Amino acid sequence: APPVERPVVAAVYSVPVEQQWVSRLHIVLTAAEARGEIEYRFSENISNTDFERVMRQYAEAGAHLVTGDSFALEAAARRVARDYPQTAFLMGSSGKAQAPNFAVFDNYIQEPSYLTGMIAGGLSKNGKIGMVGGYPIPEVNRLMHAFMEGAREINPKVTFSVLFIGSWFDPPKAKEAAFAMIDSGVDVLYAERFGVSDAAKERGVLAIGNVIDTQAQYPQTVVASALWDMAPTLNAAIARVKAGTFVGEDYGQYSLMKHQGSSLAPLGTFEGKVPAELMAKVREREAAILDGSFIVKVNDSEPKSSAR
Amino acid sequence: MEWLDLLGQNAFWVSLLRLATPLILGTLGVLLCERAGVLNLGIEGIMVAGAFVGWLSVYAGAPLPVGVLAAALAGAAFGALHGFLTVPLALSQHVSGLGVTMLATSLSYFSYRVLLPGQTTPPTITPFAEMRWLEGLPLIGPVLAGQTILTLMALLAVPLLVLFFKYSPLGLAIRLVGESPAAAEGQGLSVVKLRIGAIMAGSALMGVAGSFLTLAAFNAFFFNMVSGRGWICVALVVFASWRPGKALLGALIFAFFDALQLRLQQGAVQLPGLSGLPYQLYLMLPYLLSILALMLMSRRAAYPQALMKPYRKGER
Amino acid sequence: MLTLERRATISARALALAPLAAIGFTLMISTLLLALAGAPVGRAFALLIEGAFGSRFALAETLTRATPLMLTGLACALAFRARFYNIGAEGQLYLGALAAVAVGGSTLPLPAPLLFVLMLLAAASAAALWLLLSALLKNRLGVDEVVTTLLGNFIVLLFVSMMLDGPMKDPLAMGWPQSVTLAPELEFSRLMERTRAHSGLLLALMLAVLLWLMQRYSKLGLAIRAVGASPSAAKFLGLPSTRTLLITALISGALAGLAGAVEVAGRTGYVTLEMSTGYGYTGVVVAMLAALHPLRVILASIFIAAILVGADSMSRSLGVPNYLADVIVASALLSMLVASLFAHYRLRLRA
Amino acid sequence: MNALELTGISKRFGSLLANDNISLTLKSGEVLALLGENGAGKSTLVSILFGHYRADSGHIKVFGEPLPAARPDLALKAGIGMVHQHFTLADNLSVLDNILVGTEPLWHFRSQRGKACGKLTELGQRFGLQVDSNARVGSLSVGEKQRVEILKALYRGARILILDEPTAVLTPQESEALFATLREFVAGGLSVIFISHKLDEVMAIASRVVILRHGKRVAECTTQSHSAAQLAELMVGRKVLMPRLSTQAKAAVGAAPLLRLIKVSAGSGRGALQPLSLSVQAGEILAIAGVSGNGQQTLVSLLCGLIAPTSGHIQLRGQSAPKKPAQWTAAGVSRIPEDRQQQGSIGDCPLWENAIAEDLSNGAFVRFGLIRQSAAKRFTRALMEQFDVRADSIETPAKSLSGGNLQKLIVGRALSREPQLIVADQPTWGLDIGAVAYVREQLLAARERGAGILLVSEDLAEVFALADRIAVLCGGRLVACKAAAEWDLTRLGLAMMGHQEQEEAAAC
Ligand SMILES: Nc1ncnc2c1ncn2[C@@H]1O[C@H](COP(=O)(O)OP(=O)(O)OP(=O)(O)O)[C@@H](O)[C@H]1O
Ligand SMILES: Nc1ncnc2c1ncn2[C@@H]1O[C@H](COP(=O)(O)OP(=O)(O)OP(=O)(O)O)[C@@H](O)[C@H]1O
Ligand SMILES: [Mg+2]
Ligand SMILES: [Mg+2]
Repeated sequence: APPVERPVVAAVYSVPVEQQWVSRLHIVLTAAEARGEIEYRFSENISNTDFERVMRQYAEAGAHLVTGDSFALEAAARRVARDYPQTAFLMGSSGKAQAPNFAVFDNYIQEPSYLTGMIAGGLSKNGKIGMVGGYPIPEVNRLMHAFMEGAREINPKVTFSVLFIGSWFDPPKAKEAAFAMIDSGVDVLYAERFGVSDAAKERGVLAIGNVIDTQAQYPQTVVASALWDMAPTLNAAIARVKAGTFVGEDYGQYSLMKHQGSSLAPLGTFEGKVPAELMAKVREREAAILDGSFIVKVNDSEPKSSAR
Repeated sequence: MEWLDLLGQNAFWVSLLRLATPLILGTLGVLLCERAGVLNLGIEGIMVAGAFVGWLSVYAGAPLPVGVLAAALAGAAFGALHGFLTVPLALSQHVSGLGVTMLATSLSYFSYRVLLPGQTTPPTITPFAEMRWLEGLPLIGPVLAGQTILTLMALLAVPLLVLFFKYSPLGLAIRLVGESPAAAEGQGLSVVKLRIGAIMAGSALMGVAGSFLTLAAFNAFFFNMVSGRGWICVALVVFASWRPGKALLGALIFAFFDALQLRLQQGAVQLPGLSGLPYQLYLMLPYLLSILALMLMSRRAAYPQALMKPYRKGER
Repeated sequence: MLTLERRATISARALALAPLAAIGFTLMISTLLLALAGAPVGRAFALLIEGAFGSRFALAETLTRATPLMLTGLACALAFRARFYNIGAEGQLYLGALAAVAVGGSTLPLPAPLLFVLMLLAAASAAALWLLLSALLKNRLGVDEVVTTLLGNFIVLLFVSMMLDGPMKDPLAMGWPQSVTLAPELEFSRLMERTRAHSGLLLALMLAVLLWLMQRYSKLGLAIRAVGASPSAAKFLGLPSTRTLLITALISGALAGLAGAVEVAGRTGYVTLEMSTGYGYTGVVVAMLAALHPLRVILASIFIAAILVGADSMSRSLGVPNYLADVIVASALLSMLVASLFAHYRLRLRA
Repeated sequence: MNALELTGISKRFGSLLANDNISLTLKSGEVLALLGENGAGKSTLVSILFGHYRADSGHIKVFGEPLPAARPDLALKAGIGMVHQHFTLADNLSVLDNILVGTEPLWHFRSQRGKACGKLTELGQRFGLQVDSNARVGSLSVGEKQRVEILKALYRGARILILDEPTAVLTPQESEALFATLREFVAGGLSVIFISHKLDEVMAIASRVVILRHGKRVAECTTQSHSAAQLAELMVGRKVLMPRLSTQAKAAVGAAPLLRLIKVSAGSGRGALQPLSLSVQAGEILAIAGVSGNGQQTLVSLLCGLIAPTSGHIQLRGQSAPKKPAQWTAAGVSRIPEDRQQQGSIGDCPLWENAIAEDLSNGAFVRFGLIRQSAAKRFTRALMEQFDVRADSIETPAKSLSGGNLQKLIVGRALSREPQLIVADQPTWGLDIGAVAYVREQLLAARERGAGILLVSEDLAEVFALADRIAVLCGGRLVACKAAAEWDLTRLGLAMMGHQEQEEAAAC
């Protein structure tokens, strides 16, 4: 495709933009538009049935870059990309990129997740950690596994309670699930969904954040978070669209720590409350990850409770 | 933990009651409509509207009780629409109800987006506090103390509704329009007024049920957060054979299994043969057991005879 | 006071004007909301029509949408005729889809046409048997079908989720819960090149006509109507109430199951957890808008699909939150419902 | 002052002009009878009066005050009480609730149930209309429901009482009691409009008669100046001869009975049948007399195949009787149910479907699972012609027929099948006198043809007119069974009240 000055970027989201995952894209694109770099359009909460049509409509309307989360609709999204070879597609996907114009990315933030796991493992007094998720999909599973690995590094005897509420959108339910975990003795919670940190806050246990930083809302509760920043990914893609050099490749690496696509959130209110020797181990791992000497495994299988 | 220990655990009952509250309120709402002879499938959307309007009012600065009132009014407004379509116009109660669900849901979402365009994390409010002052009550004190005032309201609404249907002239009149609108008309009662009134009152309860989610169980409004709770209420009314007491029981049973599955799934409670299953089976539990309970209860119950039958004055 | 008065004869003019009136009213509402959202109001109507029918692409999208709605609409229309309130078409659709993939995605060494037929049969029977269960519970134990079918939706969805996480998960889907993909030769052929419209539509149309003939001309049709209209009379008159109920349930379930198969083989190619956008529930709406008449189900489903697609496209063109589309669909639905009244009634103003 | 003045009332239903410019007055302290054939427009007129329907034109004055149209609540307030032809009762509520509802201010906290119950009991005693005020209405017999309807009006202290065929299902004793009530009622200056097809009742209770035909008011006269026969003629437009049984039963003595019940019991609770035995011979009419609610419903359900006996057995032509309704019809049994709306017809289906609904296994109407519509419609037209069923067309839904016309359709359907056994429950209930004559004629003709007929009726005149033998049901027991000639009205009435004559054997 020819170079463009100010590309039109269209996003198709299968969930509302408040959802943590897509909010990462939405924020970056809104900012890029504010800077005048792009023109941004989006459609949110698009059902499975409509997803393909909306993609086509954007492509048809001349969007230069189409992005969004296409997980459940891989085949359809690729079909659309094939039909519009002049348009760049950068879709959240667990699959492979596809020439010439279908690029993929995903929330590869297992590295900071591992680090938050270490903190959780070190902070849990009784070695019981709880995790509440929406559905066991790869995007969730890999972070949970990395988190568990990290926790086990610090405390090999730690046990995990795992629970899925079967919805992306039910904070009251997630909160209730977290309460149930706290009732059974869990003292650190992995907050994959909204609602979990609220339960932790009310009961005075600790929580670990995921994807976004919520410490501002829960200053006494959220110790650490694995943050995802889509800016490196999207900026790279936008730059290529502008230059007319966009091709179907895997943007997954841009979510890694070394590209600043993900990071361990600053301790903030917990500065000084996490034991120094624990933090030293964490920093050491962080450095090892950054210099490539430590690799966090990606494990997409469904995590299971190890608590009894 | 052993299964029996769970029943002795206050926290379990606190959780159960919290899960049950929106179901109790919603079920009573549907019950009121259906006792007057009108099915109200608008509940799922009316709960969304209640959750949204209640939350929005508080977010805009209103005190919490005013938020609940606003939710009730929003519910009543959609109830009035449903009532107008199904009673004087006698249109299909199914379509009108599903239409109201769509309308209430989409209007709420649309308004949310228009009013709060730039949000990426949902803004929060300070929800109702727990009623710690009830701690001292014998037996139920610790369980009630973990609830908010809305749960207390829901619980009190049950006996009130029982008494209402049993003893008050208005309750009797509402039952009559649900059984035989022709008879009601013959007794000089206005079928239209009674039915619309009952639907509006019932829908107001549904609105409050929705507001429980944003003003008590959680502190922010989310898209899709009602998550099918409304449909469950529709089912619970049948389960309850249209009786408020049994509606409470039904909601509690459903919530019981829901609270139980949350504990089984994470392995906090062990039941023989019920550990380590796919998580979906745990989520299925409340639905399956509700149907089972329905099968076991002898329920060729007398349902309101005029339910879902449109009535147009002066026609056969 | 405003009163309704029954017309002596059905007014053909009112019948024809009803959809227009409904759209007009809906537009008033949408205009208001558009103004609220600060969007240009003027072209909304044209954009809606354009989005639904204005191009080959739009038309194809509308028809693609209408296809499963037609089938679930028929499923509900038939069941409701017998006063068997099947609110579970959503779940039946998923079961049908799952069964279709179980057969169509298998490696059975059969010729494609045979496999195709087997696939449809499997979808129809899986859903039919599931609904039969509700019918039996109603018949034997008096368990209300509204409850069992409604809760059944949740159960089926969880079951599908379990299957997609377990035995039916596509090992090539990168861990995402989705089923294996159908072989391309099992898919419905395209009706138009480079669009999604597929020949599942023809299947749905054919079934609508068949169903109409059955209801109108067969003994079973009479029995279904009689059992629905007056169970006590049907019993007295010696009509086979139980058998009729069970057959109705089987056919209704089969239709909803076929909707699932048609979606899989016509649109998605595989099963995911969110493949239906409430087609089962919208089927109830379609059925009632069509006054339970199989042929009118065709029109009702196209009407609803057109509004859905057109309004969605319009909201995108005008740059307003796309939730507006759902508002438009809902108000179109309700005003259409009211408008349909005027074929049979006239409004009278009285002193 | 006139209690009521109706002026120029017209009402159209679609193409049908049900009331055509009708005017009438009702004086205080008078009983006015409204007569007319089935479908003449009587119910429509009184429905307009009460506010159920809205007249297209015309107006109404009550005690000189104009009565707003279509406002039952105002009609009630003005002192009009209405007993509808078809019950408007809620089956799931108690008798008391049905009566009490709407009589108290809605916004009170508590119903005054105790007081209401006392008042009701008192009313029941005074007017001879006893019912258990706590009983669920759905469990009552038709006769009892009728009493509840009347009590509803009396409870409100109506000053003008409209009774649309109130006695259709009452026993003579009950009717007598009702008349006593009405006399007391008018003696106190109150007024009554009375609709009935039973002319002797009209003669006994009414002073003035208005006759409608095809929606028009065609005549007015007094009961002094006219005889019942003259009224009938005015109503129907021709002389009516009420057919009576005139021949001896043809059945050979000792021949095997067509239908035999051997120590059969059935049902439970009220209306349960105690073990009873009876038989019906070919070519005879066995009438079952009794106050409704004494087991007739159970007996008929049994013989329609709706329920199974709890003990004993039933034989049809010496064979064990079939189990299902369809098999009963297939075995040559025709059934005329008491409840023409809930059982006899499918209200939403067109007349022609109703006409053949019992015969879906008959090759004449159904082939290869498909309905032969032309044959079915031809049959229906003939049936409607023969039995004088008046309706717009054969596509009219059954529910829009007048009660009488619907009854004619059902009777016609039953008789046109040339059955060997007919189970007829109140076959002439609500029919006009011409239609009654026709149905009785048809029943007698079927008997002549050799059919056996089990006739359940509370109309003793009908019982005496048609029956070869009469049996009496009381409390679910067969208390007496004798040839018709051995009965007289007094003894029959006594037997119905349960005064059993000692030597009677409880079999028949
Ligand atoms: N609600 C209605 N809709 C349409 N037609 C009606 C309605 N009510 C009555 N009719 C018609 O009006 C005519 C008069 O009916 P009406 O009930 O007044 O007769 P009737 O004199 O009471 O007859 P019957 O002796 O059989 O009770 C009938 O032809 C009937 O079909
Ligand atoms: N909806 C309707 N459409 C057309 N005609 C109707 C309708 N309803 C009633 N009718 C006509 O009105 C007439 C009387 O109806 P209605 O039911 O009031 O009579 P009825 O008093 O019940 O009869 P009966 O006294 O013989 O028991 C009938 O001829 C019937 O055909
Ligand atoms: Mg009559
Ligand atoms: Mg009448």
